Amino acid sequence: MDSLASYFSMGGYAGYVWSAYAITAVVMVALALLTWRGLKGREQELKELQDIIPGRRGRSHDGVAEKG
Amino acid sequence: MTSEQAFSTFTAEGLVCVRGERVVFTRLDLSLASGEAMFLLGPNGSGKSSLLRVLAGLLKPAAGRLTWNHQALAEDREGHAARIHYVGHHDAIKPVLSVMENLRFWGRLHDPLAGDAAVKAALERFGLWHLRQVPGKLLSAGQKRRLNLARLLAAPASLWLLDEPSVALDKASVKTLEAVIAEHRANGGMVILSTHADVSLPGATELHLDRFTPTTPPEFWA
Amino acid sequence: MTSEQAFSTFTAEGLVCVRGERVVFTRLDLSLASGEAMFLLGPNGSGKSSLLRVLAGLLKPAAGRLTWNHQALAEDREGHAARIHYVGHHDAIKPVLSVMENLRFWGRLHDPLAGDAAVKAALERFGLWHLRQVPGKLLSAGQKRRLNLARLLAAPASLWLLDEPSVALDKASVKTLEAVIAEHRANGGMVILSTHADVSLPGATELHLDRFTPTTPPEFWA
Amino acid sequence: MSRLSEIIRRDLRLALRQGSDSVMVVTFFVLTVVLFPFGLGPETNLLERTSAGVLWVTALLASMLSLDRLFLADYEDGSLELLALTPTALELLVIGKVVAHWLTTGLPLMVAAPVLAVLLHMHADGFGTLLLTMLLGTPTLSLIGAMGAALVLGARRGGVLLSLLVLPLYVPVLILGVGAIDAAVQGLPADGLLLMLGGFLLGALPLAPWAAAAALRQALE
Amino acid sequence: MSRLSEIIRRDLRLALRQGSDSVMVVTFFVLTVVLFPFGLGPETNLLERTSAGVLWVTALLASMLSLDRLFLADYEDGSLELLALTPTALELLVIGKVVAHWLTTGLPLMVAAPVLAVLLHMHADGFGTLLLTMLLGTPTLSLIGAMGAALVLGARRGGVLLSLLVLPLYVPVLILGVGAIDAAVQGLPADGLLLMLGGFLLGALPLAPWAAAAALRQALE
Amino acid sequence: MHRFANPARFLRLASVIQPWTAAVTLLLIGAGLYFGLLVSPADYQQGETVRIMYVHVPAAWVAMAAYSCMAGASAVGLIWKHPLADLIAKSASPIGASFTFLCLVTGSLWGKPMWGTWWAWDARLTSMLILFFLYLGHMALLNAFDDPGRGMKAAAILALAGFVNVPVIKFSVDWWNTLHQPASVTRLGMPKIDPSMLLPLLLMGVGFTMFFVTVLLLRVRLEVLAAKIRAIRLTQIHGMPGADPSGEALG
Ligand code: HEM
Ligand SMILES: Nc1ncnc2c1ncn2[C@@H]1O[C@H](COP(=O)(O)OP(=O)(O)OP(=O)(O)O)[C@@H](O)[C@H]1O
Ligand SMILES: Nc1ncnc2c1ncn2[C@@H]1O[C@H](COP(=O)(O)OP(=O)(O)OP(=O)(O)O)[C@@H](O)[C@H]1O
Ligand SMILES: [Mg+2]
Ligand SMILES: [Mg+2]
Repeated sequence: MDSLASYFSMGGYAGYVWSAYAITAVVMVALALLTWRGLKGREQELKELQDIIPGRRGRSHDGVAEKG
Repeated sequence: MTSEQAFSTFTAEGLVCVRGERVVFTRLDLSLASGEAMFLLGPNGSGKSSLLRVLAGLLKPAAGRLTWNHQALAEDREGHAARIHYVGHHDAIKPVLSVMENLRFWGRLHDPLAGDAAVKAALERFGLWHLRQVPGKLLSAGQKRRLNLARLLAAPASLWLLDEPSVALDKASVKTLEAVIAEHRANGGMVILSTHADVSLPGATELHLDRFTPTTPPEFWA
Repeated sequence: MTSEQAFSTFTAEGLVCVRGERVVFTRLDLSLASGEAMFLLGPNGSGKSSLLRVLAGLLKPAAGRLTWNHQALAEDREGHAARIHYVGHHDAIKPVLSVMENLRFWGRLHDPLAGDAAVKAALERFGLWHLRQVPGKLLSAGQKRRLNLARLLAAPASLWLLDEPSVALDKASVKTLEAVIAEHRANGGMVILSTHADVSLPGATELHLDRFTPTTPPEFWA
Repeated sequence: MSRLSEIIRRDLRLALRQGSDSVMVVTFFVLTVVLFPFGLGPETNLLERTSAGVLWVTALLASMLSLDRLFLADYEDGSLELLALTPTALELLVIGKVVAHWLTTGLPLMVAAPVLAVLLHMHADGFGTLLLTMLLGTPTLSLIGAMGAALVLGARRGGVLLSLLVLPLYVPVLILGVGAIDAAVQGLPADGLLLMLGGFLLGALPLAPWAAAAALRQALE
Repeated sequence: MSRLSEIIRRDLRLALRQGSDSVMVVTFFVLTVVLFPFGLGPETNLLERTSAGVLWVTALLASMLSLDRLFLADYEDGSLELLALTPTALELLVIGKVVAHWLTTGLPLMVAAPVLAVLLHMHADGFGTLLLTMLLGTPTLSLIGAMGAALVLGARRGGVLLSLLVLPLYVPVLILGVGAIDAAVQGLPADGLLLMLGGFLLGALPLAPWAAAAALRQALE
Repeated sequence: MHRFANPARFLRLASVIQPWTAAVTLLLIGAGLYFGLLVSPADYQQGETVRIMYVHVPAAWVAMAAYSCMAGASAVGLIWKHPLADLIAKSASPIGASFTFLCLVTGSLWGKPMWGTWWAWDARLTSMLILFFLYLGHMALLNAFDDPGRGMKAAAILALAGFVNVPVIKFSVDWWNTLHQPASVTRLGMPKIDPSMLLPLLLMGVGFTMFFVTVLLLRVRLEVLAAKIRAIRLTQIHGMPGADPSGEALG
């Protein structure tokens, strides 16, 4: 127990060490999550768009390619 | 000042122009030889100005190529610039410089060796000589346009690209412009000109931009 | 939106205009009544734009007076402003505002009670409705001019002062403009219009500005 | 009145969309104040003693820098002549533009000032007075500035002329503002100085729009 | 080459005739530095210790403020497209405009700096170094600034964006400049810092015109 | 006209390799944390604070690697006009900015106990701060134009011009003697660092890089989809009679 506490105290530098790790974790997780959610949002949007326009589903790829 | 020029040709093949992620015209071909002139026609927004900018090398076409005497222009931007004069919608006149200073600057920049004689002749031709000391900001709309057109004569160039040059000009000045273009062509120059007004260039071909608009409506935002 | 208007007259007597220490025109008289139209003609620099600015109240004449229904306008600048629409060489279009926002602002400013219906009708009339979301900077030259002209319909005014309104317009738009002016006149409006191009206004009188130029040369800096 | 609000709304919209100079001005204010510790070194004592001065000098400059475009953009694209041709007193339009200018420069400066004051280690007693001086002083800056901007429209050497015209008129605001804050920090009464600042504002309120409108009419001739 | 000199002469003439922003900038510089004693109070000690910082921060801001119009005026009136269509490398034209910009901002700042240093009671040992840092630093500011100004042409919120792009790149110049002067005043060697300033200039010399020209070509599309 | 040349192939490829990169990322970072926090000893000089190194240094590496990737993609986009390259450059900058931020913050957190100050105007620190602002400027420039293509090109030029900063960051500690640690891992010849510290450092380094790759792939997919959506909106507005121009796509 004592050793665990001394481990977490990081030789008196707990504030520095743990906050460095915490900030890193928060930023990386947030980055991954936001990107993932953005991707899902776009996929949803694209599906809705293609559903509105019947017959475009097949064409949308070349539609993009020819557009320039 | 334009001297006799060797016979040359200018062609564009399969030009495609995209502006603001929108295709303005597609698969446009044109070709012009020494002494020839071409009108660009079409309703507002059909891409006349855009085509002139492509031909001047200001705007990169999304596809297609330009050639001069059968040599591709793609990379030789400066060589092409030496051959052309471009007159756009803006007059590029500095309000605090005098008429003479304005014109002399553009003349020298185009051709550092050009003397003041050409500048003087150009001003006289467009009826601006007596205004030479007047600062740009005191000019009327037509006078500004004439000053912009005087650049054509202040330094020689083979190909003139004119975007609605007759705008704001009175009838006499339109006549002058027509005469100047005729002389240029007689000396072996080429002219491509967009207009909504009646400018008479004997034997000029016509290019209707609206024919190259992709999909149906003539304006893209439709 | 222009409703039937009471019969009115607009006159100018003995106008003298001085610009940049030079007399542009002297002793100029004109008069106009409801339903009438007038062309201002003359070579570049003869003072058409200057006269229109005088008539709009932007430029104080060095001498002479303006009257509306025989009442002098000298001091009633705001009352006069409510009666007129002025279309100058500049398009007054903010590049970052959309077409709709641009026009709506000018409509509301001229007539705070005017609803969006008038703005919409004006845009439709000039073929800009489908462009209403587009920011001003992406418009072509003719589209900008049409937006500027749409102000005429976005809020009513009796007297239209138009400085070369057909510049940059394609032929179809010039026709629209002519029709709009004809309707305005039929409703009892007046139009004064400077131009170098051919605009057809049946029964319009002509005023040749070069006739009022003092001393000999048509341009003053001689 | 509704015309006034139209103008204010348009100018605000323009400022937001194109991040006109007025938005830049706040950035400028913040960046300058942030740069100062770099330039002066981070000594608390030095920063504290210079804080009121740095804040007010920077606010002054920030406000001045946004001026030369206040009417210029409208003048160059033809909007100004149309504004002059609306059926309202030009003075009202000037007031509209001044209000918009203050909302996009003065107000954000006021909001940013306390934060920056913390950064400069200003003494806590000065904060209230800092805000008060800003509230009374920044509208005066906008008003005087509008007059200057209108006067130099169309004049040669607009920019230089503008600062020469405007800065001397700004100096009293600067001195009163800094004086009031310093007094407050030292525990002295600042009411007199604040009253004078208010008086300045009241004086500028009718005078500046009138002068600016007259100058604009000249510029349009 | 003669084209280069044509451009420089035209830009100088324009600056002189219309008192473009660049001339205003020097006024701004002088006035700001003059305002500081008002803001800080006339205590010699305080002024002396802040002098290098105040001078360099102000020079930086002065240089930055003149930037957003560097290409803008030419862009808006159509001159820029004609410049791009002259039979010369656009890079050369950019260099011409940078030289003109430096002559109308950097050079006057250099001339004004010693005078203002006296006003701020700078220690006499710092004067030589002050001039040297200005000589090495201000051209870098003009070069980096031209790159930023070209990049934001036609952008929304150009002004704010410009300061966001340019100020961080200015910071090393500021730090090195102030550092060198402070070192000189304290009798320490400043060569290393001056060398770094020079290195910065040498780096910016080829890079900035290239980037600016590329950006201008994009802007004209 | 190879704009959006074969986005379909890219999308397929990306969705195939993505699960693998994600798994490898988790594995490496997990192992790195285990060795870094539990196994490796404290430094005899720096004590426990040396553990900050296992996030600080990988973050710095990824920050610089992301910038190099962005600059490379920008060059390809400018010269060969390859559309995917533009999108890669666009996707890299938010990730790079995040890691630069992490490097700055963890560096400060390390600097306070070690140097007694959060910040100093040392060459490496300054150049790293500039890298952060370059990322911010890149992102701001990308979105500052009405025409997305314009923003892409302007940002590409900035990315290329700013690339000089990367070698400055890397070698600043060698060129000037500064507060900051000189290179001990990434130098020519053998690393002069104890293997018990080197192992977690390398694990975390590769792990962070794989994380970068994973997120980059996700973002590029996102951008491809966004471009598709824009294209469909545009055709909707001007290609299909009767479609109501909602105007959203015109932004
Ligand atoms: C905000 C402050 C700091 C910044 C911006 C910063 C930046 C960097 C960068 C960019 C690197 C990567 C260099 C490379 O790969 O060659 C790095 C590595 C490193 N940093 Fe920092 N650092 C900071 C503070 C610190 C502190 C306070 C320490 C320790 C006392 C430290 C120790 C290290 C070490 C040991 C390396 C690894 C060097 C190597 O093996 O190559 N840093 N830092
Ligand atoms: N702002 C000004 N200050 C001083 N003089 C001016 C100003 N604007 C124009 N002028 C001069 O006044 C005269 C008349 O100009 P005005 O613009 O009225 O001519 P215009 O008939 O409209 O010509 P255009 O057909 O070219 O438009 C010209 O000689 C011009 O040089
Ligand atoms: N800078 C720009 N960015 C994006 N789109 C543009 C830009 N300028 C013009 N456009 C669009 O490109 C199309 C063609 O414009 P262009 O100016 O070439 O037309 P034009 O034929 O010259 O018309 P006009 O007769 O009105 O001058 C128009 O639909 C316009 O809205
Ligand atoms: Mg056009
Ligand atoms: Mg006119």
